[in-house]
Amino acid sequence: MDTTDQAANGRSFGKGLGLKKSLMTLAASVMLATSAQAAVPATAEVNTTGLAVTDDTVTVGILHSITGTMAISEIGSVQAEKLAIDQINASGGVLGRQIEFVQEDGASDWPTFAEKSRKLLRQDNVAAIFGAWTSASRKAVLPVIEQYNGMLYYPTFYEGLEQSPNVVYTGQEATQQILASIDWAAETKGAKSFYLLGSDYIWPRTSNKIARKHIEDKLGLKVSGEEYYPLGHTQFNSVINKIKLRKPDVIFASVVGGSNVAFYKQMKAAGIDFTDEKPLLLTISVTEDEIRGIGGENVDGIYASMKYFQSLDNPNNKEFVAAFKEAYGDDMVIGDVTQAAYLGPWLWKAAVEKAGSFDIDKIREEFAGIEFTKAPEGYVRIHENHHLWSKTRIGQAQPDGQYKVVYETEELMEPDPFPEGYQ
Amino acid sequence: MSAAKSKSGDFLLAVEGLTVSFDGFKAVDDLSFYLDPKEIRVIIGPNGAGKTTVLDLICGKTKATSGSIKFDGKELTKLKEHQIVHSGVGRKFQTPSVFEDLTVFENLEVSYPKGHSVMGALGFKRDAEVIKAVEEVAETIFLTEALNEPAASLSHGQKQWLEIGMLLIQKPDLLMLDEPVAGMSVTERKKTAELLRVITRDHTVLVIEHDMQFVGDIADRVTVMHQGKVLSEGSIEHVKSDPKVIEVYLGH
Amino acid sequence: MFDGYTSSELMSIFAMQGFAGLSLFSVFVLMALGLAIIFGQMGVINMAHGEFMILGAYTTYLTSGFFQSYLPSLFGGYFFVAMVLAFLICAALGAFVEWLMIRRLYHRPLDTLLATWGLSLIMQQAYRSIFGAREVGVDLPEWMMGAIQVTDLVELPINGLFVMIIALSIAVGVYFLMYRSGYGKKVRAVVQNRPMAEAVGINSAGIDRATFALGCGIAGVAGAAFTMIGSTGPSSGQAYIVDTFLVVVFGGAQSLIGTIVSAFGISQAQSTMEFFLSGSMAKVLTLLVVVGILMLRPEGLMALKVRR
Amino acid sequence: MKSSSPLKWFATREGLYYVALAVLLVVLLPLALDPFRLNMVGKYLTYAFVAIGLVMCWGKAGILSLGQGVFFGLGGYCMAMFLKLEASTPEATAIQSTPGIPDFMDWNQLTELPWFWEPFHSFSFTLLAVIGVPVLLAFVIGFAMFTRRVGGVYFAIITQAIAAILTILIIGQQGYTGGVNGITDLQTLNGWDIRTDEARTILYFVCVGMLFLCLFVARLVQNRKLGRILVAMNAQENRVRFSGYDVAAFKIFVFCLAAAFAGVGGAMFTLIVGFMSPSFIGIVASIEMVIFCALGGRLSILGAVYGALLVNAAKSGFSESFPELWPFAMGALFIGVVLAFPNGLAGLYQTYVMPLEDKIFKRNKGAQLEAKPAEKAAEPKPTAEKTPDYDPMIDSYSPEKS
Repeated sequence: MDTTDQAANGRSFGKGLGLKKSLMTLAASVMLATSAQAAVPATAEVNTTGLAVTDDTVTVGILHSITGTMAISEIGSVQAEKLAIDQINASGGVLGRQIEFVQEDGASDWPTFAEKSRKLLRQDNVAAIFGAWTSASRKAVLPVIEQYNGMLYYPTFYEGLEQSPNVVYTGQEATQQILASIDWAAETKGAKSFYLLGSDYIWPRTSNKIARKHIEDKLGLKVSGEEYYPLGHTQFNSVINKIKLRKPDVIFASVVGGSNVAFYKQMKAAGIDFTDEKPLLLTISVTEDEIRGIGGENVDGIYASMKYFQSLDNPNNKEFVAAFKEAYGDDMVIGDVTQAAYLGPWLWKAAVEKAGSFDIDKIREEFAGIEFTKAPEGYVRIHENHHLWSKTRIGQAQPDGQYKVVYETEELMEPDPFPEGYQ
Repeated sequence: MSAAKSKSGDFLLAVEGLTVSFDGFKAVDDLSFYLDPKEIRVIIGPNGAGKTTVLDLICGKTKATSGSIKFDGKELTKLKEHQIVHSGVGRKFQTPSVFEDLTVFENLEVSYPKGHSVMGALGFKRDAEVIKAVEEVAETIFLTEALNEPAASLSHGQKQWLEIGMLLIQKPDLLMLDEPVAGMSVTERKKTAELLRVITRDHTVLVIEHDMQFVGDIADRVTVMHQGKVLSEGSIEHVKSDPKVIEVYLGH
Repeated sequence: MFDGYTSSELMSIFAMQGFAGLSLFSVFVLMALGLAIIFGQMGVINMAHGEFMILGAYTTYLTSGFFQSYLPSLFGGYFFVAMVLAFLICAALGAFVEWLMIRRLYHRPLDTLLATWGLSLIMQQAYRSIFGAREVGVDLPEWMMGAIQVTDLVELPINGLFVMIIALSIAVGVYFLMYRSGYGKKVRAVVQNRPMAEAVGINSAGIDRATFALGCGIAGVAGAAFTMIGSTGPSSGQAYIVDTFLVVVFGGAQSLIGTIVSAFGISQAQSTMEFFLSGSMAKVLTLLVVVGILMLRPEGLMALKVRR
Repeated sequence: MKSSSPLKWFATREGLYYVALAVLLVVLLPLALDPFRLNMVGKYLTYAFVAIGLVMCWGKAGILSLGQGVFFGLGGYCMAMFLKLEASTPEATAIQSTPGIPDFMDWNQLTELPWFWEPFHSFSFTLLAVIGVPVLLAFVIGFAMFTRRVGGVYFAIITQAIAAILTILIIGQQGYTGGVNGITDLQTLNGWDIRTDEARTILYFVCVGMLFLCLFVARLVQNRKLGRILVAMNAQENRVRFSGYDVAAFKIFVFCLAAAFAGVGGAMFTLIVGFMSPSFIGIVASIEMVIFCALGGRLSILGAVYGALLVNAAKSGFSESFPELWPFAMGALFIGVVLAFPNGLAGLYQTYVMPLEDKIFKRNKGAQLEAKPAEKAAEPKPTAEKTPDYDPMIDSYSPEKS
């Protein structure tokens, strides 16, 4: 479908959303009342597997780290998921049932994630789990989710190499994020050589592996260096020198966490002004969230490749941002993952209503082709492999900490968690 | 016991050219002296003369910078502390160092020369032989009654004796005592002197002591140290009358 | 890896690499000095050292905020105010901590280590509650940004130079304090013979408190300096733990010179290896080498041989 | 005396403490808790293994290791490698470009199993490695350090550095180790599915069994002369040395013993939790293990078990109800246990509960009275653990006399 279409959809949805909360809830209650007599299918039909579904409620689980080192990153996702749930409830709920949620704290500790996911599935019998953030936490809950046949909606852009029948990946997998951005750098910026730099764990390593294959094999260009630093590393002078020595056209960065701050500050200090793009810095790890910690002036001019930026100029997004700030305050910034987390509940709702049942197996049948036309990022559709078709955008960081979108792919990028020729 | 040294008829302990320096300061400087079997040798000298350091060097607590320590033919400077102990050198510290929270019995038992390897200590059983040895020593050091007391509850003097006992039970050929009667009451001193005489029936003893009267009581020969060197050596009378000694130590 | 570069390019690269090593060195010195003083004086490792540094960093953050909103005209100079404040605040807290726990734990260095670890947990969570879990961005005055162009290739980061100057001046200051001042005499007296020092009328408790406070204060200044090159977050302090402790232990207790030397050795080793290997491996190798050397020479580089 | 008449021993005061713990772990908890909670208790217990080791190593011999997580992790990884190999059958991993090797290796373009993984096809080898690998590393470290008289803070810092090194290594070498995600998705042990509730319950009891095995080993060591030497070494290292003991050897031994316990704990952890990752090895994890021991009472092996249980229970309790308070509580715990009650729970128990018990015990165990003066407040549960040393009725000494 083309963009005008999207916009139209966006607007029509938008009306309901744009209204004041009170009105919305009023509207909702009315809808409920009516639907209660009429269209609400009996619980016995929609729930044959003993999930926590009553005649007027359905319970889902939210599983993120509220404490520990990851809390800072995951809090945004929690807020987005709760917002989505509120809005769904306000617009009549799912199959006429209001969504209630049980929230558990993964405490940035992977066994805790596993335990809590088991609790959610065994004790609370939740109909869906929205959660997990790091790959490690996802890997920890995965066996549990599969064992008890739950369904996890996972928001983070990640390394791919996974395709579980019990997970829906609402973030981008590596190829979606990387291929387009490298093509863009090569075509519009005429980049010939790339320097790959990342924190030392699976996501950057896998991403850079894909990047390298694409740069060398597909584009026939040069990778002039590949570097990894331990998580939390704060001294980057040496690598900065190497970069100055090798003079790459593009620094392809996937540094995360506290290292980010040190890295960009030291780059800037070393006299590298990103705005004049010699070299051009292209990151896949710095969302608006991270910029807060790094400081806008330090990343002024870098490019990021994501599927979503807060500054996206479309009606869906305007309404989403407005609602988010109304709910959580004006100083909120919304990053790629936060938006992806927001998609989770909506996609689940769509799937449930298409399947006419909360049963995991029935929903799974229907996933392929489920679409969400009022996604803040524009439009997404679920692929057979449980990842999302989505566009990839390039944004340039502004001093105010926002990204200015400078490029977006024509077509939706096909998700390809096991990319042929990239492994 | 004494079978060992009878073969090497001469000295039990031969210290030659012994030197140790801490950051240039020579605590012991080219020191040489010799001990005959069964001899009681007392080392006297002003504080800082290096007396204690000599004992430290012999028992391996401090490693010598140069020089040699031959103990009945065996070179000690290369050995580890516990090996030196096993070769028959026992050393008592200036301040009593006993295991306060063990009983007197256990203090002696721990020092009993058996089960000193890790596995030995794990397998160690308290058999009649051990008990006999412990009781004998306890007898000698006047602590038979206190056997089941924790060492902490002993008087200062008793602790000194206990530590001596812990050496005795190892049946060493050479005992080294650092100021054994320091801080003892008069009666305790007498008893200690008597204890030492008993001991020397079948041990060689090297004592550091200040109390000249006590020295007179026990010493066969006396070595006077000053600034890490031997100032004078010989019978108690000889050193007492040595002007150098009077000069630096005894005073006029 | 050097094919295709003119010798002049290589020269300048090595120049800059040397500079990188030096700035890492100055970072280590800043991190380790405070700890070394405390360790030398009391034989205890202050596990909360990193958190004291971050306290200094937050102080800087607040100060910059204050200047921006109230004294924008003077913003260029706020950093010096911040450093002074950082020192005072951290020193004050340090003195309080010493009074609260440390002084009860002399002769129990291992317990001090655990207690200060507990303290570090509390401080971290306090930061989280007060400043939020996210790292805060500290704005720097313009003049600290950018680099000095030496040749067309050789550029020296200003903030790097600045950190170096701070490190240098603190090191010199500490040296004079410890070896040229009455206070220093007393400190060393207490270190060498506590009872005797007390006997001649030195208030050893006071000396301890002052020393601990001094160490923490220096940590604070270090933290302030690091806002220019590092991140400021509740758990950022943790990142420094291992490096700092190793520098101090490697240098040998009671030897500030040793600390400096070991900081130099470790930093040079690390930055050189980082240049030829990947970052992670360089880190691992550096740590391994240090630990290895420590196993062969446990007393550290500069420890005195004394009668034990 | 334990061996001579075990039944008699169970009637002693010390015996009763062990029986009480057994009843708690084997009867009460399983009855009280659902499989989910019981599994969590099982996880806590795996930390108790480490705590027991620390009691021997730190409490008794005065060697504080801030790197116990290393040994815990090594044990755990050994077990995880075995389970992972079993899970990665060619059929199960058919989609991979190289079927038959663990998935994460495939993602990192490994085309064959690394040599050091090969032996972990064998279960018996794995069991050996679970203890052998940690002990070997402990021996190397211990030998290098203790023969050179490294101790105290130096030793603590170096062990901590080693924990840091190992973490960075494991995360960096993800092709061989699974990286930061660790080794996940472990399913069966010799064909037996370890993810079912039944399996988890069984594993819990296995864990309890192993725990008591370690408890008795530790108890044996501490009650033999070896144990006395360790304590003596802590207080009077020189005296021990000049009583003819090779102090270094004893330190190495106890350090290796602690490592062995930790290794077993790690292996049980992998089995119970179902995966292993670097986050249980690092500095923070390692130092937290010390608090388990400190809270229980650094001299009491039984206390260690309670310490590990309580701290972890509190941790998950807090993180469920008011997360932000937990770090404060934990910090306060560290400080309190050092400043206020250095002998931990065991110490408190000994000062407050013990006297009450004495009244009960007076009648039937006169021997205890004789032993009383020998006890000092410094010793937790002296009757429970020290009596054999002091009680003439028990050692073969006084009988000889009479």
